Amino acid sequence: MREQVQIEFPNLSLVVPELIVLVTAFTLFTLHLIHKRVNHALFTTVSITGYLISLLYILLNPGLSGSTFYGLYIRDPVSSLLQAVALVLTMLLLAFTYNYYKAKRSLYGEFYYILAFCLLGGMFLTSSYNLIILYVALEVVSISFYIMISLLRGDFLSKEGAFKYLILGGLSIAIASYGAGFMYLYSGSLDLRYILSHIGEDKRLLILGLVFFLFGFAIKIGAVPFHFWLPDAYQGAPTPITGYMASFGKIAFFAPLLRIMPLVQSHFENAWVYTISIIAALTMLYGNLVALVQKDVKRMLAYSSIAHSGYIMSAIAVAKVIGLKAALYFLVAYAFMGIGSFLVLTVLERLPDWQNRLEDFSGMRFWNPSVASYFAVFMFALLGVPPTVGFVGKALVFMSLSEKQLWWLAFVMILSTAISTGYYLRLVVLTFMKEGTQESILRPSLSERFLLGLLSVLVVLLGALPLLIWPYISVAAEVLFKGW
Amino acid sequence: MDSLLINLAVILIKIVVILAIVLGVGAYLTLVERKVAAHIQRRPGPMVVGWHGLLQPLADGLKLITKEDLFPRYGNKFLYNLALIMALVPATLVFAVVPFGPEFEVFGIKIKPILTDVNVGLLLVFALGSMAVYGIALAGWASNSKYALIGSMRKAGIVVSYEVVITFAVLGPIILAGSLSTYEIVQKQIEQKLWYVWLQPLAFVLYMFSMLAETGRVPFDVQEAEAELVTGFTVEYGGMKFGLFPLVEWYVEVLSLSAIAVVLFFGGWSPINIPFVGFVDPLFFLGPLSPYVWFLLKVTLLFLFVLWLHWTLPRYRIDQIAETAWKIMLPLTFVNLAATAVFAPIVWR
Amino acid sequence: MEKVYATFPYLSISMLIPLIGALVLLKLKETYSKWIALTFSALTFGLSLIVLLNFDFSDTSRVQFYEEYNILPELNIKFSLGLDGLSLLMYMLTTLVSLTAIMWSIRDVQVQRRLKEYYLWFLLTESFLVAVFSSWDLIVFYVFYELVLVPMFFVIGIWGYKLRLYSAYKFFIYIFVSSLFLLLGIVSLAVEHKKQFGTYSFSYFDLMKNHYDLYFGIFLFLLFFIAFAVKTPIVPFHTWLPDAHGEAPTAGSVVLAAILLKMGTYALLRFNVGLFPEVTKLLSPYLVLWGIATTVFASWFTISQNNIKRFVAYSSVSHMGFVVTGMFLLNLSGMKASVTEMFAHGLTSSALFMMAGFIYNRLHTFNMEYLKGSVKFMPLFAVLVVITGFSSMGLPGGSSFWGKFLTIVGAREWSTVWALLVVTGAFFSAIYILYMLKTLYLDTKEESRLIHFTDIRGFKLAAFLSVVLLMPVVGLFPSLIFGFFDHVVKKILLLVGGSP
Amino acid sequence: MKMIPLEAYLVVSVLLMGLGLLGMIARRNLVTVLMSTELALNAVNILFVGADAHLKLVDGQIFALFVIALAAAEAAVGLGIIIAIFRLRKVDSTDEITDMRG
Amino acid sequence: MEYLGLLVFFFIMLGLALVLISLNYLLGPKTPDPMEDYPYECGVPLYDKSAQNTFHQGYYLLGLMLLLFDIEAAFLFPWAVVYKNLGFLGFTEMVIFILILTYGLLYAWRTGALDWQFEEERID
Repeated sequence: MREQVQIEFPNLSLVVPELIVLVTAFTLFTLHLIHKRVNHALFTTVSITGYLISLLYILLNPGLSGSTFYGLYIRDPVSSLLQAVALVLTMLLLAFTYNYYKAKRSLYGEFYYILAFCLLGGMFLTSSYNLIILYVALEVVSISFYIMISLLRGDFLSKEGAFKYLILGGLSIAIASYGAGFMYLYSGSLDLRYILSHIGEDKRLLILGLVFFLFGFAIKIGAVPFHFWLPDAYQGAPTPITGYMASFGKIAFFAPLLRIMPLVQSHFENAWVYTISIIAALTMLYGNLVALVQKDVKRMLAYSSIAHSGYIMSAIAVAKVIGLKAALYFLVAYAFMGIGSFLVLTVLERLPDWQNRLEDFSGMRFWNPSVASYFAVFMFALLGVPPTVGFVGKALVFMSLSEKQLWWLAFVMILSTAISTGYYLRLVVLTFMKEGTQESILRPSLSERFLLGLLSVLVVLLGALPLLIWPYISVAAEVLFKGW
Repeated sequence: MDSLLINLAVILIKIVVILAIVLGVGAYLTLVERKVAAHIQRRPGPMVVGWHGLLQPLADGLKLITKEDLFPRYGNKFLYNLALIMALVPATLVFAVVPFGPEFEVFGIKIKPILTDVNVGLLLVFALGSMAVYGIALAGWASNSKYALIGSMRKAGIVVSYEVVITFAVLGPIILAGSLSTYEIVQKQIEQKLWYVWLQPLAFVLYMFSMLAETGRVPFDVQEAEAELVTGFTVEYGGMKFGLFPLVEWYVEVLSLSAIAVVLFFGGWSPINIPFVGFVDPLFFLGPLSPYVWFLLKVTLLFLFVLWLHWTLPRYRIDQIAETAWKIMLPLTFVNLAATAVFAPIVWR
Repeated sequence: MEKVYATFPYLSISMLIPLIGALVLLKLKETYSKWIALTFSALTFGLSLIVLLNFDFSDTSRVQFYEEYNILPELNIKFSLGLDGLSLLMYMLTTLVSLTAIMWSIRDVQVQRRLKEYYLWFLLTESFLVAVFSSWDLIVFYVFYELVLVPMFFVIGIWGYKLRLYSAYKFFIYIFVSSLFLLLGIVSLAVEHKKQFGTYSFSYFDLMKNHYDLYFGIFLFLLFFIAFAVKTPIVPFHTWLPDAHGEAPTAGSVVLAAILLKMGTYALLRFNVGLFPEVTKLLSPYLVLWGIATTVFASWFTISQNNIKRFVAYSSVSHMGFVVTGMFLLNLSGMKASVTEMFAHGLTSSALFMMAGFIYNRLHTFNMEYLKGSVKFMPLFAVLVVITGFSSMGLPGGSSFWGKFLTIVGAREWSTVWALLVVTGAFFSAIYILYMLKTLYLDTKEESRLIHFTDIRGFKLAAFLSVVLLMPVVGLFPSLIFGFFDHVVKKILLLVGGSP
Repeated sequence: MKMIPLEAYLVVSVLLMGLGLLGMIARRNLVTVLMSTELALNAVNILFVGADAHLKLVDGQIFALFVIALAAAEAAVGLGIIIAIFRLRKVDSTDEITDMRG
Repeated sequence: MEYLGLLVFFFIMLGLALVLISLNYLLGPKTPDPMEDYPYECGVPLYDKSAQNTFHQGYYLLGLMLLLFDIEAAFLFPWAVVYKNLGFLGFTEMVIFILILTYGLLYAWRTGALDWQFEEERID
């Protein structure tokens, strides 16, 4: 039996960002309970204020690191970085949701605090090695997603997508926690660091557990061949939520994988490299190939999100520091590109006869030049044209693959990028080179235009001057790899 | 091997005792109820069969047994019968964790007058209690009658609501005792020289309300509601099957929940309590039997209290019942819980 | 290699001027855009002349005007610009041809709408191209190498002719995909540098110190080669070129042919030969043969075209064959020939595309059947075309002469058979130019339809003259051109171990 | 006192997991599919509790407690979605909710 | 071993229940009548073949509430048992927990899930 643990007071200064988000969530909740009619401006303001304070706390305390709650909770540069990005994404999202939901006649006050809880779950997912915390955080994020997907009044697709996600998400969580069970059975501990550093002779149970665990996460991040839910869920979800799932969801679900990667390399390096790289190869090829034949742009971008999971996974397959850096950078990069492209769709969907079909985009340059150019920037970024973030991400992935001499994977990546050229360019061509008309005039609000512009500038700027973000990523990866 | 056999023997004896109490006494409680009801309404009640109708339950039983076995068309036969089992078995099993008295020694074998003294006794009670919902819901669903379905759904709704209340209500005594074992809770009360009802009057009241609701006693007997729903979910049951439902609901469950209430709030087998000072036992002359008598006495009193309510009060409306549970009782349980957490250290000292 | 740091950031400024021009363009009215573009590209050209005058020709192999800005210290990525003789030549060509292209566009019928965007893309192209030719950091080179695609993609796709969308796709996909191999190669070099020296580096000077195993070297060489072979293009990879050049608006074709193709050959010389000398030496015979094959095949393809623009486009391919052949001969004459041919082709191809565009402006067709004798009635234009044609053909005194002649000389140093093969290539290329000139002058058809054409004049004439006048200069005073890159080429040859 | 061997827990757990997965794949009724996920989560619980019995620890039971709670939350959301699906269109089979394909 | 008694008891009760169920079949008369198994409908001819469609969806909500609150209670039970040893921190944590529960309850209250007469619009 374990000896009695002495009760200690947790070092709360490490969890202040989470606490602020939590308080924000409850403030929103309280407001919703008090007010009979939901005041969306107030809700948005409160949420953004909370997130902003939380973000500022992270930014102003860059050296914050340590562990608290008996080692259940870790704050290190990785968690700070990913949390900051997650907070930025959430704030961005909030600027777009009101108009969208208003147009869809689905204004729910619940949305705001479910979003906050989702964010909270994601923040915890980025900062723990403990299986229980990971499990709970995973469930919190997933359940919030299920709800947010289905929050579209009278829309069957959204319910269908939510249900499919629910089933596959439930499956993935069950499988991941089943793996956690085997790992626990093997080692008697729920801490991944302990589990993966005390490895005995007979590793079968551990391998079984690890495989199940990763299998679960593979479903969550939509890796082929476990991706079935993803396109449906993405297509069915309200478009801003789709963007949020693509960007924030990726960060949240990839974070544990990033944490595991340095731990497995001492004992399972070969197995890790082979399995992950094969899955990565399949993922990017499949995602891009299927995206190529899509007629629905939202679905196409969903498949492109699958493909990007593949790129990130091929960086993770390289169990080295540079791979970790590449994966982190790509995660952040995709977060911005992904949410940007979906937010453009969000704005466009306010048009009355808009159905996200390819032909709807033709001639967008004429009826909405600014949105069209932002869209083009995002497309080029997703494609990986320099000097956008997408390019730097791909270059870093190439670099890590080259370091590990995984040439075949690099070639698969080139091939799949080649395939992806087809559909990203098609959108650019439609927007800029085809003539097309749109009877109803699109009037994005000033803040929407400004933020989309800002986002596209950011996408270019972070790629052109990676120094703006690189130090954080570099430190994060090194800390994660070497331990502190 | 020997010990196993002895164990089994002891277990069997205990089971027989429990069954005797539950089913035998349970059957006779019908008569008690009818008599009490009659006297409350100032009439004699059954007087024909036997002295003051003393054989009436036997006659009733014979009548029920010899009815034809009917089954409504388009129903689901398996679920129809399963419902009965789901109602009867868990309700009776609750008695397995009821401690009737202190530990004693016969022929060198230490025996606790409790069938299974496990450290999660109370959880078991609530687990088994929740099963009752299945019986009710299935009964209504399987018999393919609108009245039955509506009745069973109402009843299930109420049970569901009060299940939550009762769960939260018992947390107070648990905090004070620091245990989930029924036997230990009683012992703690004796050690602390305190019936928890003194510190937990609110919890006790809530518990009693929930008990009435769960057992379908007045004022919460909407599922029966003879006037609107005939007899609710039992409408398509006949013969002994029909007899079993009230037996389970009105007698077995009331008895078992009363017993648990006694365990939680009235110190089980302990005599009358003066808070923090000690116990006064007017029945000292019974010697070692006195705890059992005390226990049975308390249970009986509670049972009679329920009967008294049943035949005195009018019936609430279904929405009133359900909303009371969620809007008044549940918040009160929270309050009680918090309050208990605050003053619990006084009890532990 | 030595680096001479700049006293004044000429190169960044000449990169920035077009960018500023682009910004100004965005803010002003559409009607002004052509003049703004013209002004800023003229400014750039002026600045490039100043650079030329300040360049120290005593040792052109030194990298002069060198500037360096750290982008990512951890990976040693530096935004480093600088010019040696070779880059200077390309830089001059860039500024010149960009100016030409913009001058030409001012009166082009194909460019009548969305002028703002049009000139924006051209100014951006100019800026990026300056960076491509002057950057000494491989990743920065790559960034701009690929970035040039975007404006050209839009130019082809929006202002092109009938098949413009198809061509734009094809252009982008071919070059983008092939350059991904280049990216892989570049980062592999950096990783290799880390393995050998302990730090990542993308700097050309650092990477020159790397040593590779033979097979790994060949692998890396091929990664680079694929990208540049598609860009150059060498024959099996050339299929994007006729479409892109054929469907682009005239100015687009001019920039594409005159400068973008040079990016490929310039990079081949600088990176493939410069960074992998051993591998180059090993593979050079095959590459020479490949180059000759490119010339021959491309010449055949050329003759079989009846669209004059595609005709000119294919002729570019055959010229690039000469460039590749000369480069991989790995001797002084070959190298000189190669670089001279690059410059010369920059001049002649832009002139030829302008010719095609001019004829289209008059006749609204590219079909050579309908162009028979069309030049007859425009005397000034005819003269210019003849000069261009003969220059391109390699007639002595024409700009391409030294390229072709020295290639043959260089090939003779290897063996007579090769020299004969090169001569065959030159022969074929002469044939198609002659065929073209014959069609335009000597054939006659429906003359009455052609009589009232006005001759070339104004901005178009200026544009035409700006390149045509340089052709005889190159042809008659080759040492002017050789002076740019003599030392560079010798240095490279020293690396390779060929005969200087 | 004889302990229940670890293998027994494992067998039950694997069986439950298998049934859960099978249910998710093979069954068509929405509620059944949802219940199958719960079954799979219960397999996890049994595994953890078995591991605890084997290792003489309690951490696994804590995990099991969280699994129970969150499985309930998931089931609640799932039921809500199923009801919403049913209200929008009277379907109760996974075969009928295939508006999105490709 | 403690559960042995429960197990034996369970089987005995199961047997007893089966016996009680089959008593009528064994002892009762068998006089078949075409209308004897006709569902009770106050004498009116049957309108629906199946009565199970009358099931009100609102009951789901109650089920969900039970599920959630009872499950939360599962966290409270262990806490209550060891509360003695937890001290002030344990108290604070549980107050927060109960606060959150209260929020849940208030939310359900606010959205009308606690009202017996469910409005159609509430549940989507």
